[in-house]
Amino acid sequence: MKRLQLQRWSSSALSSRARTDGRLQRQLCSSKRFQSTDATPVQPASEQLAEQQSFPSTTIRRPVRVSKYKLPSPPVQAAHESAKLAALHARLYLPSRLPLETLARCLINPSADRNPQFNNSSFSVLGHDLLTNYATEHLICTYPRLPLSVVFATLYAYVGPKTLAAMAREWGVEHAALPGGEVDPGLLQYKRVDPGTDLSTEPLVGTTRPNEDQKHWRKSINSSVVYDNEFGDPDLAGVPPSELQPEQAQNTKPVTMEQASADFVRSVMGAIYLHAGRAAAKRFFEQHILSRHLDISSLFNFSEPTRDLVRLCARENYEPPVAKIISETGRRSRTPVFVVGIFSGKDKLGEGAGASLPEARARAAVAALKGWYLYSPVEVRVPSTMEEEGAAPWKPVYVDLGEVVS
Amino acid sequence: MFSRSAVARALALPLEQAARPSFTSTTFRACLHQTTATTTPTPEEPLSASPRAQSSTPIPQPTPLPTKTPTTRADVPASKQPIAPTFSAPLTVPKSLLETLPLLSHQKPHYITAHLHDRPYLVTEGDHLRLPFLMPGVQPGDVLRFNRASVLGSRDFTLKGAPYVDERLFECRVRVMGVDSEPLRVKEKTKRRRRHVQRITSKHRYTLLRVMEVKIKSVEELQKEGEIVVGEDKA
Amino acid sequence: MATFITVSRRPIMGMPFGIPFLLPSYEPVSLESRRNQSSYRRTKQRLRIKPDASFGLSSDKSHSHIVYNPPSSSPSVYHTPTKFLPANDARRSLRADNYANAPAVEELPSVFKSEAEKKYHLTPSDVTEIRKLRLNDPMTWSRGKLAKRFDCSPLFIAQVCQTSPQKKEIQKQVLEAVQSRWGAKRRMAREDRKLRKESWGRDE
Amino acid sequence: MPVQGIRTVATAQNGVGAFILQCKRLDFHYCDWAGSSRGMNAFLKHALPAFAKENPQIEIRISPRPHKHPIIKGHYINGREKAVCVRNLEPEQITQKANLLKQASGEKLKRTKKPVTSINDSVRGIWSPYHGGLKTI
Repeated sequence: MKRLQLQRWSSSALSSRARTDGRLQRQLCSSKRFQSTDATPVQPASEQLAEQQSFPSTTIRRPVRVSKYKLPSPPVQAAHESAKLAALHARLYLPSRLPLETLARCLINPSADRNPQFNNSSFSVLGHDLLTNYATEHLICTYPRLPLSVVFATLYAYVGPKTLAAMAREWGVEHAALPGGEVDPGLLQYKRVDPGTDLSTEPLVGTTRPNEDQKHWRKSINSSVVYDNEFGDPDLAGVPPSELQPEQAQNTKPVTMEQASADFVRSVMGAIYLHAGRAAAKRFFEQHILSRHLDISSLFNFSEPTRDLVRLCARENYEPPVAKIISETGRRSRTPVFVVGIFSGKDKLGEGAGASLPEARARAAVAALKGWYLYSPVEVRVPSTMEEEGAAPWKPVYVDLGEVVS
Repeated sequence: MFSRSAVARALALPLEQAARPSFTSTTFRACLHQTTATTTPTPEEPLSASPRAQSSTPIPQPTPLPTKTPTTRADVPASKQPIAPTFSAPLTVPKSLLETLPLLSHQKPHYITAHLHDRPYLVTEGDHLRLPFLMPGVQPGDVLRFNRASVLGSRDFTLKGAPYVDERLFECRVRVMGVDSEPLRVKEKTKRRRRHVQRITSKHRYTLLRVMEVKIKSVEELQKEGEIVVGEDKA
Repeated sequence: MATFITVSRRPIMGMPFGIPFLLPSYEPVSLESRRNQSSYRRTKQRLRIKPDASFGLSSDKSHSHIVYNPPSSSPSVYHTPTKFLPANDARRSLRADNYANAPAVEELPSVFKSEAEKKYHLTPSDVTEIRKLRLNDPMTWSRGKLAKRFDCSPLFIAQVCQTSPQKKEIQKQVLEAVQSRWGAKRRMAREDRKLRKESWGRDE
Repeated sequence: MPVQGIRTVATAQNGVGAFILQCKRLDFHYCDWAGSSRGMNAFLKHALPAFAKENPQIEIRISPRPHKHPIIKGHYINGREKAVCVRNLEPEQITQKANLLKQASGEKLKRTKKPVTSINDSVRGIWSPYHGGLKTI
């Protein structure tokens, strides 16, 4: 892709605080704060400095000065005065092409500033797609045989909201108690959920799944591919705004700390992609996400391992699996140990130890199934490496038949 | 920083040699006995702290200019002395090793017994390592490369050096995480018939490292680097 | 390749199985003929096992070499069994000679006491017969009785037909009546057993 | 549902990919009047700009603390803080102390005997008596 295109996109995603639409609403929003016993609004000290900066939007009319106490989020000019913001920029080794203003915008959640030109909603959508794209291609090329439910769980572990919130914490991002124009732009700004609110009671409406009101209908794992998001959760993204509830459409709904932090990390990813290009975004993903430690073999939960293994062997035309005792001790004692191996023909598929024969057999079947699912090719190459210049010709990766259906 | 100066020295060798007779290289190697600094992330190079982006092209080590093994003290035993890089001759690999190397390199994960000051550290990728001393001349964020290892292994196979494995067969990089210190130690000393207890305090400082990668090069990679000569199997 | 075979431990030990003394067929002949170690010190000394010979320093080698020394531990799930590798995987050919001395499967004892012979003797008419009996009189024709009559397993009966909802309801009430007489100990033991069984699937 | 996925969170390994310096903020407190702050004041005037330029990833705050000894306080990503009193110290010594706070990990000081800590599974597995060769005693 050409650099020019990137800049064309970024011009639509980035803009200064020049638009005056929605100012009335913002004033309404902040009128409560304005009436408080706060100090009188002070004009920013470095107005001159802010004016001198050559901000990309030179064609737009100069902004009408608004007191920063009336704004729902810090003004763009404040980004250069924040030590916190500069420190965060340097701590993440962000490219110098990514300006501080964009990083400041990444820190503003839609719940703090409703205007999509000043919050991070557009960045976070892009960053979310990039993160899931890179994570999915890495996962599917590395472990081509993983069943879908484990793919969902692994993606959740790598790029799920909990992990992204933990990442924001590990980056040293601090949170503002309440968003506002006078707040340091280096703080994450979002409207907090009132303490004591039960988040699980809210019914999910507006999902992409048809017949969502039928709670007792069985949801197959394959339908999750079509209707649900990349973690196997109900998806709200594809719904047009007219069908959403008025509160959701206005984005004034308070969010939890986890959601706000996750949106921040996603929007940093999107901002890097827009400003520094695809290579930098991919490197950022590899350094921050792929370097995390995850034991995929601990994510499996089999309900009927022996039955699955029989089906697998039948599907792959192997001899039916047979469980044999490899060794045992203390059969007549209180603490026996049996080591059972599962063989198909002469080959051992898996091995497990347990205190009873059924247990050892079940564990051996689990080990055999994990051995099947966790196959990884010798050399792993993901499709996005082809985007680099001078890449070697693409060799097709191993594609599996699919999971063992039962 | 160091990497850039090392590259510059490798490219413009005679000029640099005349100007400054290999001061940096020798002292640095003398300080960190068995480690070789490769990269130092600088804020000017954004996202440069990436091992993956830079490890593909190993920085050419300058051939030891006044070819002498740097020594710290005369009383340091020979086993603790740093090894001079032996890159003048291409790597010789016996045929038996070449045949069994794919078995080892295809079986992941790997562990390495890296030696630093003749002390072995058995590490895998991602491990946290607290050296029992304070390493001089390093900053948090620096990337070092361990180049002395006695054992490299996977689950079923072990590559054993005699006594050390050639450093061109593997890559083990660590990142300096910072400096840790221990709680204050207080040693109470008493002398006879002296109604006084002498309290001697000490507080040691240690360097923290994180193992970034442990990689055994495959046969194809060794052949690509062009440094492979199949030698006779003497065993 | 010569080093690779000679240093491997299994041929040196000369044992056909992993640990033969744990097998029922193993006769501890050699142990009986040995003298008893009466002193603590001597026993302790004998038990102080050195690390495996393959890990020691090899002075006779003048260059780096690779030894095959599989660990004494349960296999890792990340190492795909050779049978599960795709046909074009490089590891398939590499591993071919490593399993030469694996134990013979036929000699190992089975988990089950007796292998059930699969007869496949029931015809479609038998199946309709089973279904009819089960539908008409579910109280007398239970799964066990049907299995005994048609000489098949109760599992097969369950696969072939389903009982009426009334019978299910009755059975549920019977079960509840039985469970209501359980005390705290038995109830907890049953629950624990269930939880333990679920943990097998998670491999905990 | 033959196999289900268990949801977890991938564990961070700082330094394996990206490196985040654990010290996120340094607070410098000084006093205009007291003599014990003489070195600190000189440090703030002359040495601090260079220190801040060298370490852009650390947020630096300076505030007076009248009638008290000067201190440097480091705030770390794990939420802990570490304070060092720098009364009557020379500017060079204060630079050393600031570097000490910068390089620290923020963890509570502990005495450990093992050099390596790992969260990976053992490469060769955990020894079990049911596998591998038989030892003759």
